[in-house]
Amino acid sequence: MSRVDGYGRIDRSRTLTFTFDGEQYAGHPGDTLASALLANGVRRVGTSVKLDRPRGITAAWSEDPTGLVQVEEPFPEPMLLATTVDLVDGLVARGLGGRGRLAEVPDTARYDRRYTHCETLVIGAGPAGLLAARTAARRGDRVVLVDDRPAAGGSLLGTERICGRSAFDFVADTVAELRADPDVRILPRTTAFGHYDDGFVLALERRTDHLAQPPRDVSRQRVWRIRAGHVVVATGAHERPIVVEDNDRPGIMLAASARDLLHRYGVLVGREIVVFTTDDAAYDAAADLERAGARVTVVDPRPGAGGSATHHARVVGTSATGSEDGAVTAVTLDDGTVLPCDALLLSGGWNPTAHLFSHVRGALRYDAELGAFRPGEPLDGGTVVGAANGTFDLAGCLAEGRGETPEPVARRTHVLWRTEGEPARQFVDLQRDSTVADIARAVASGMRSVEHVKRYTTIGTAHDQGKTSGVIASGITAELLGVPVESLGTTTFRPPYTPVAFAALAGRQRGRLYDPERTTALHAWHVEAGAVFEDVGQWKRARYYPRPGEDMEAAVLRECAAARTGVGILDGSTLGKIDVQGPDAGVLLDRIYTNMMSSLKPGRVRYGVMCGVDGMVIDDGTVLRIDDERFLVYTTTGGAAPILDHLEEWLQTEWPELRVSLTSVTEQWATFPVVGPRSRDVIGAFAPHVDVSNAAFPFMSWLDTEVDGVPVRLARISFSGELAWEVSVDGWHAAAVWRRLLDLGAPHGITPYGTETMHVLRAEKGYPIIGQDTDGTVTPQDLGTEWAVSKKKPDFVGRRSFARPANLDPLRKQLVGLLPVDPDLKLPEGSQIVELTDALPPPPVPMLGHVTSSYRSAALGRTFALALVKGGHARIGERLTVPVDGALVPVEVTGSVLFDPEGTRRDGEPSVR
Amino acid sequence: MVSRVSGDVVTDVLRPAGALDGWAGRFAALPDSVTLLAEPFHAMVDVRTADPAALERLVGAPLPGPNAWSGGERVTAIWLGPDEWLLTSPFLSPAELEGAARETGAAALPDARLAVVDVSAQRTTVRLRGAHARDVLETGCAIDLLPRSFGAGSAAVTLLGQSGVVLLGLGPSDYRILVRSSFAAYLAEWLLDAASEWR
Amino acid sequence: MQLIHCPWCGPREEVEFHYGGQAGVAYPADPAVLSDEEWARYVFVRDNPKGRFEERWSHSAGCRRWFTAVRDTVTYRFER
Amino acid sequence: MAEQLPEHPDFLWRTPEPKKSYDVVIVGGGGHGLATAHYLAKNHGITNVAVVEKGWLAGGNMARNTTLIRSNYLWDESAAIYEHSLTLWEGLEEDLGYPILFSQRGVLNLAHTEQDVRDSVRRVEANKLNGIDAEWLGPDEVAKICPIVNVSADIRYPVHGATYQARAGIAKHDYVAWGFARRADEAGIDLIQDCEVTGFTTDGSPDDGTARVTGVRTTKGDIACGRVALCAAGHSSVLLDMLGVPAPLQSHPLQALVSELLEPVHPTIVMSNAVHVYVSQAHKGELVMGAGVDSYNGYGQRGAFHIIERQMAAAVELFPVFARAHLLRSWGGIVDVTPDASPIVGHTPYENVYLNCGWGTGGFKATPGIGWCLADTVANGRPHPYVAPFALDRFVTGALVDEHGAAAVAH
Repeated sequence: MSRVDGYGRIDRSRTLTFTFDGEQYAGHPGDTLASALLANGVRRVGTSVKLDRPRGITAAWSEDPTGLVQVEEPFPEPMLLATTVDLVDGLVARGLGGRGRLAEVPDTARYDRRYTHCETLVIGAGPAGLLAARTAARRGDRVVLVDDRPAAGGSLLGTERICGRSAFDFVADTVAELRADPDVRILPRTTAFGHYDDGFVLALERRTDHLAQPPRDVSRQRVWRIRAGHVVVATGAHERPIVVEDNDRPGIMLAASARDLLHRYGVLVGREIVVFTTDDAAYDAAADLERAGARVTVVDPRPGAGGSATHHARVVGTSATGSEDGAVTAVTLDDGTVLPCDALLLSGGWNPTAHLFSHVRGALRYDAELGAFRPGEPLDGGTVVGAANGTFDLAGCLAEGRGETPEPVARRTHVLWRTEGEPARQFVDLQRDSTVADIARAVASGMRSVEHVKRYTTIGTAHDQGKTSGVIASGITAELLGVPVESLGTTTFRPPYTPVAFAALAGRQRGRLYDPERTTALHAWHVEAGAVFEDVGQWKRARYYPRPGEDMEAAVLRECAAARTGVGILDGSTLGKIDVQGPDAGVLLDRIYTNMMSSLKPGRVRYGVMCGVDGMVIDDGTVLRIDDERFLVYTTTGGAAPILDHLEEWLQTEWPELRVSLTSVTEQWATFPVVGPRSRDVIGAFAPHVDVSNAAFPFMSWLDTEVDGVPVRLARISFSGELAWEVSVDGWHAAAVWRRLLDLGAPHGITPYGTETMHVLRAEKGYPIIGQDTDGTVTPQDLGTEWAVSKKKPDFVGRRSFARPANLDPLRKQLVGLLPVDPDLKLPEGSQIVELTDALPPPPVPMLGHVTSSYRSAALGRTFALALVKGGHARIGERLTVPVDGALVPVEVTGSVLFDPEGTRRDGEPSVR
Repeated sequence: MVSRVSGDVVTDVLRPAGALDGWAGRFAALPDSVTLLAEPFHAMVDVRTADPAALERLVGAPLPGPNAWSGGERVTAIWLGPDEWLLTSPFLSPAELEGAARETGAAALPDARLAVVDVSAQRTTVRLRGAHARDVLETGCAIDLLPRSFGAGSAAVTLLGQSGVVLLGLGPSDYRILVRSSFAAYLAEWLLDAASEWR
Repeated sequence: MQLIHCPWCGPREEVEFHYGGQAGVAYPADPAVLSDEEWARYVFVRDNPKGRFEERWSHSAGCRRWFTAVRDTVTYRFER
Repeated sequence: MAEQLPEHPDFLWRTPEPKKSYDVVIVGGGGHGLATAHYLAKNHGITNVAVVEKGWLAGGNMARNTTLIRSNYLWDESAAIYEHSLTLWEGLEEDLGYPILFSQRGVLNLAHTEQDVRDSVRRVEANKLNGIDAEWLGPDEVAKICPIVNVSADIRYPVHGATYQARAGIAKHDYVAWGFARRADEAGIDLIQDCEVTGFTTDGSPDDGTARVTGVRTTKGDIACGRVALCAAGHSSVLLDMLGVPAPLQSHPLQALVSELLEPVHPTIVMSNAVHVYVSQAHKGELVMGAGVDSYNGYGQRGAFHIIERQMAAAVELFPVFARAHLLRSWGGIVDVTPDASPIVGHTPYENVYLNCGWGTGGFKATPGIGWCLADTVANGRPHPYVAPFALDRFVTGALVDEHGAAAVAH
């Protein structure tokens, strides 16, 4: 055991049991997996990815490049750092040799997100951050203070003194003051992982993993989306190792990390320690470790550094002779001295943790004195303070935290990237097994850019993203190329700062909440009626209503037959509806629709087609003229939002002089087509005071009435060719009116039908569905709706495009009907069409078009299809071939209107006309 | 209540139904710190005018500017856009509110252009109250909802979860949410899920 | 993730906005007299500068109003 | 231990200073530019060529893409060039003498709605008639190929089926670029890095058809040239603006991301349009995902994080086992998008300047194919038949190759 009494902030009164690599160990609340392993004398954590060399713990927190573990219990999670895994009772983990393992069972933990706003966000609760937060809070700002470790303090480890007090007292007092302020939010265990424009910072809060019994309804992790007026980056610095031969053994770690492990967890990383440093800070570590009972030898090549006990030499190698776990047992100095040891601590200076500065395009500048890249320009909307800014002395950090400019302090870092040795055993990126030799090969192969070297060697692409190796790679590359480091630069830091679980980013956007389900006012009725639903955009639409024993085909044939011979009813409420109001409403619609809308009389309905400027059909639907200055525009279900946007865009940006306003009323109105020869009976019973005769209520007219005091709109519109009314009512009364229509229709056998039957009925009549029979490359002429293209209007959106050469091509694809020669064969929708043949030529086979819609028709007593076919209008009567599952199916091209082409059914049976 | 008989089927009067009628039980199970209440059948009309003064008499207060609502218990006006307001009333019928808006506008400014659209069923209303009401909203609304930024009288047309909403601040820990009726079930599910931490 | 200033509603999250591309491209007075080249240029060709760009945005999840803003396409920063 | 990648060769390319003059200057040292250089040398014996690159070779979209290779495009014109490219991919490792790790593991394009199914069948049938391997699979067959896809019927957008192209695959992008670069360098072609084009010297006039470029102005001095091929992807508009050539291009950020290294879980490539997912597992084990295109124009090589979040939600929805995979790194490229989502290749108003741009999110898979065809076009002074349909003038005639509605998800 290497736990020392009197140190650490763990709770030694309680013991936790955990399993690592199959062995059971004990630890304490407050431990990380790494500290508990080290306390148990476990130094080898895993093996390296390429060379299978033993690897241990190199650092005390998230910059560790080596201590990768797979957690198996309480829930499998791949590739975590032992240094950041909170120890809990029953934890099961194992060391990793390169790849993590995903759970095979679903993760039932909750994840969520939370928005918050503040004037000042402080990232990092070390000395600089704490003072920055306190300063802002005293100023009256709303403050958010995030820190990735469980407790505030950062680099302060208790042996420092601030204003005559111990650092711990200072931290406790400052946190207490902040906690007492209702405008301050302190988020421990929260890692700011991304910094974006306009003071936007994303931070991951780990909420429950450290708890013995996580509450069920509390999210495991939460992504904070913090919008701050001012962002203070106080993220400290990462200590930089020095590359020496065989520097990857367990027992070799950063000096300050060893000190951190001692003070936070009471873990002494060795009894016989060598510290190899070119920076003064390591002496603090050496002194603390010595005080805790270790024998420490400092090796420092800087002339005049250290005391009399300091070896003025360089470590050039390590050995592990006699070590069972591959951990270091001795180091060799360049003067030939061999120092036995059980830990080697490295300290080559410090790299400011400037990631969050860099995320927002802050330019980093190489500081040759520090041997590091530091923020090189002011940050718009933020500041970088303390070690993150390259200010490493405590007084300086406190001053910058207060917003003051610190006194400059002479620093005596000697920049040393590596010592002499075998380059192939000098590890730069320990996780990738990338060495100085790899960099040398990259440079020799012609690489001149640090990005190329990174890609050639894979340095900096591992789990730690090069937190400790990046600048060394730049330094060594520069040395090998003989150029200054500043001319080479460093690779870009990109979010996330540390890895974030996919589920945490998904948050609550999972399962039922993945995407909104839009439902109509009748949804509960549809569910009760046993409807099978289909997804149409975000809408859930009833597709058909199977009766017991029916499959879709049987149900649809029955529903179609009802609409053609009796009466059917559809929930058409998802159709988009736009109220168009104002003196220039007709002018606007004339410019948008291909046909004339301003000539429509109040009380009447007109079908219209809309095109984009490229002349391609984007939507169609009916338009009701309400009065001189008001129209109601129906769009397709999918078109509701985009068509309103389209109209607004033209109106606001192109024709602001038009006095028109547009309002969506899609959910205001529920709309039910009542369809079939018996529909007149149903509507007559529903609105007995309305004359529903053809003379009084002709096709393509509408009127408003009331039924039992409820305003109702009736319109003679037919998407089926049958006598039909659309009943529209406000959404409040939708369900009641629907039930009333069903009750009144019962004697006539009224049959609710779904979207599938609607599609069959309209296809029998050759009415296209925009988005199914069109694909953005189809003009009104191609659809055979040139009758809806005005010749009189001087212009409308898309008109000019009709005259482009490609639009005049007689071989354009046009909408036609197809009748399979075998009347029982239903062509799969999407099938391609070729010239009539009984054997396909070798590919590429010229294609003539494709099947857009295909159904079995009760009314026709056979199958049929709609298709887009090259020069299709001229091919009517021809036979073509459709390859289906290896067979060649002959089909006949027909006009697109297959049922009742004369339109005799529109007004109902002659006897009642 | 029986209004008529057709065949042998008894038909109720045409009773209105709210978009969240089926949710009362689940709402009721929430603790006092997060209460949800569906408030169906508020009449709403969308008004477009360049002369908002025309409607002052109806609302009983000047029409609000951006990100605000105003008015009294009878009629509330919510700013939706530079020339657009949503008038709501829990007491007037849709027809009454629409008629009142037209008449008031026409009487005050006979020449002013006024577009009035009944949108009573376009949106439905949910009331969210309690000590954790803001916490619930902050799990999915990017607006600064801290009371000093968004208090009583504040309004925002914005996103909550993945749904567009009109959010009204009524007082500390008291909000009204107007949502498109077709998104109401989604939003209800979303709010209940968000509230689970405080259940 | 930007905070975009709607001239009416003030600063709002980027997700509330719909991008409309280059601003100030007027619909031709009489498309019928344009050559195919000229028409194609109107329909399809927009500036794509690296740097300052005058463009249209709609506050689609808010007040639904279109507005023109100037933004730098490299820094993404809006001019105010 | 994770799968190890092959070592790179000990020598890749020289670092030459530009000569005064070249027969051909290729602007843009990305995948397309380097492939064009390779095929100019290999197929046409043209080696007095410079590739000028403003940054480091293949440091743009080539370094930032998600490496999917497939040819299952709807329209004949697209199918022809992408299939030509796929065929070249199948022999590329040998041609380049470089282990490009081309792994033909198949691609599933999922269908989640009835319309997705129609579009999928349409594309599969078109592919078959164009001689491209393609099949339509039901949900059970999808689960057989990729067992971790959630094909349960009660999810928000259930999987109704998928198209499958077995020959589709992934390759290691840096290796591909460096393989082309090494071959071009071997042939004597100068690859000039840190050399930004700042302008062109021209004579004649576009109005009478006599315009030509005589040289390229760069940050490393003026370079005279016989012909110019523009292969600048997201920066094409910047170059075309220097020449005064209007083109329907808009540059947008496109983001991608990777997870940590994971044991093999995902044997194929899965793409979905409705639930926006595009994911494969790379050789070493990381999940590689393409996220969406940001809506606004941008040259910043970074996008908004909500796009990534949406992508993560979609990924976890379709692949529940991904819940605790970790996002390790995200990045952005600049894609040049055209109105019909198809590239623009061929002549410009300058008779010796050839354009290759507008590949949007699909450029990587086209790398050998377009290199081949552009080299042929430059060498012979007329469009290769595979690129002829992608001429700039299609926007005038209206003969677009509209892959929007049909191509399913991008990439």
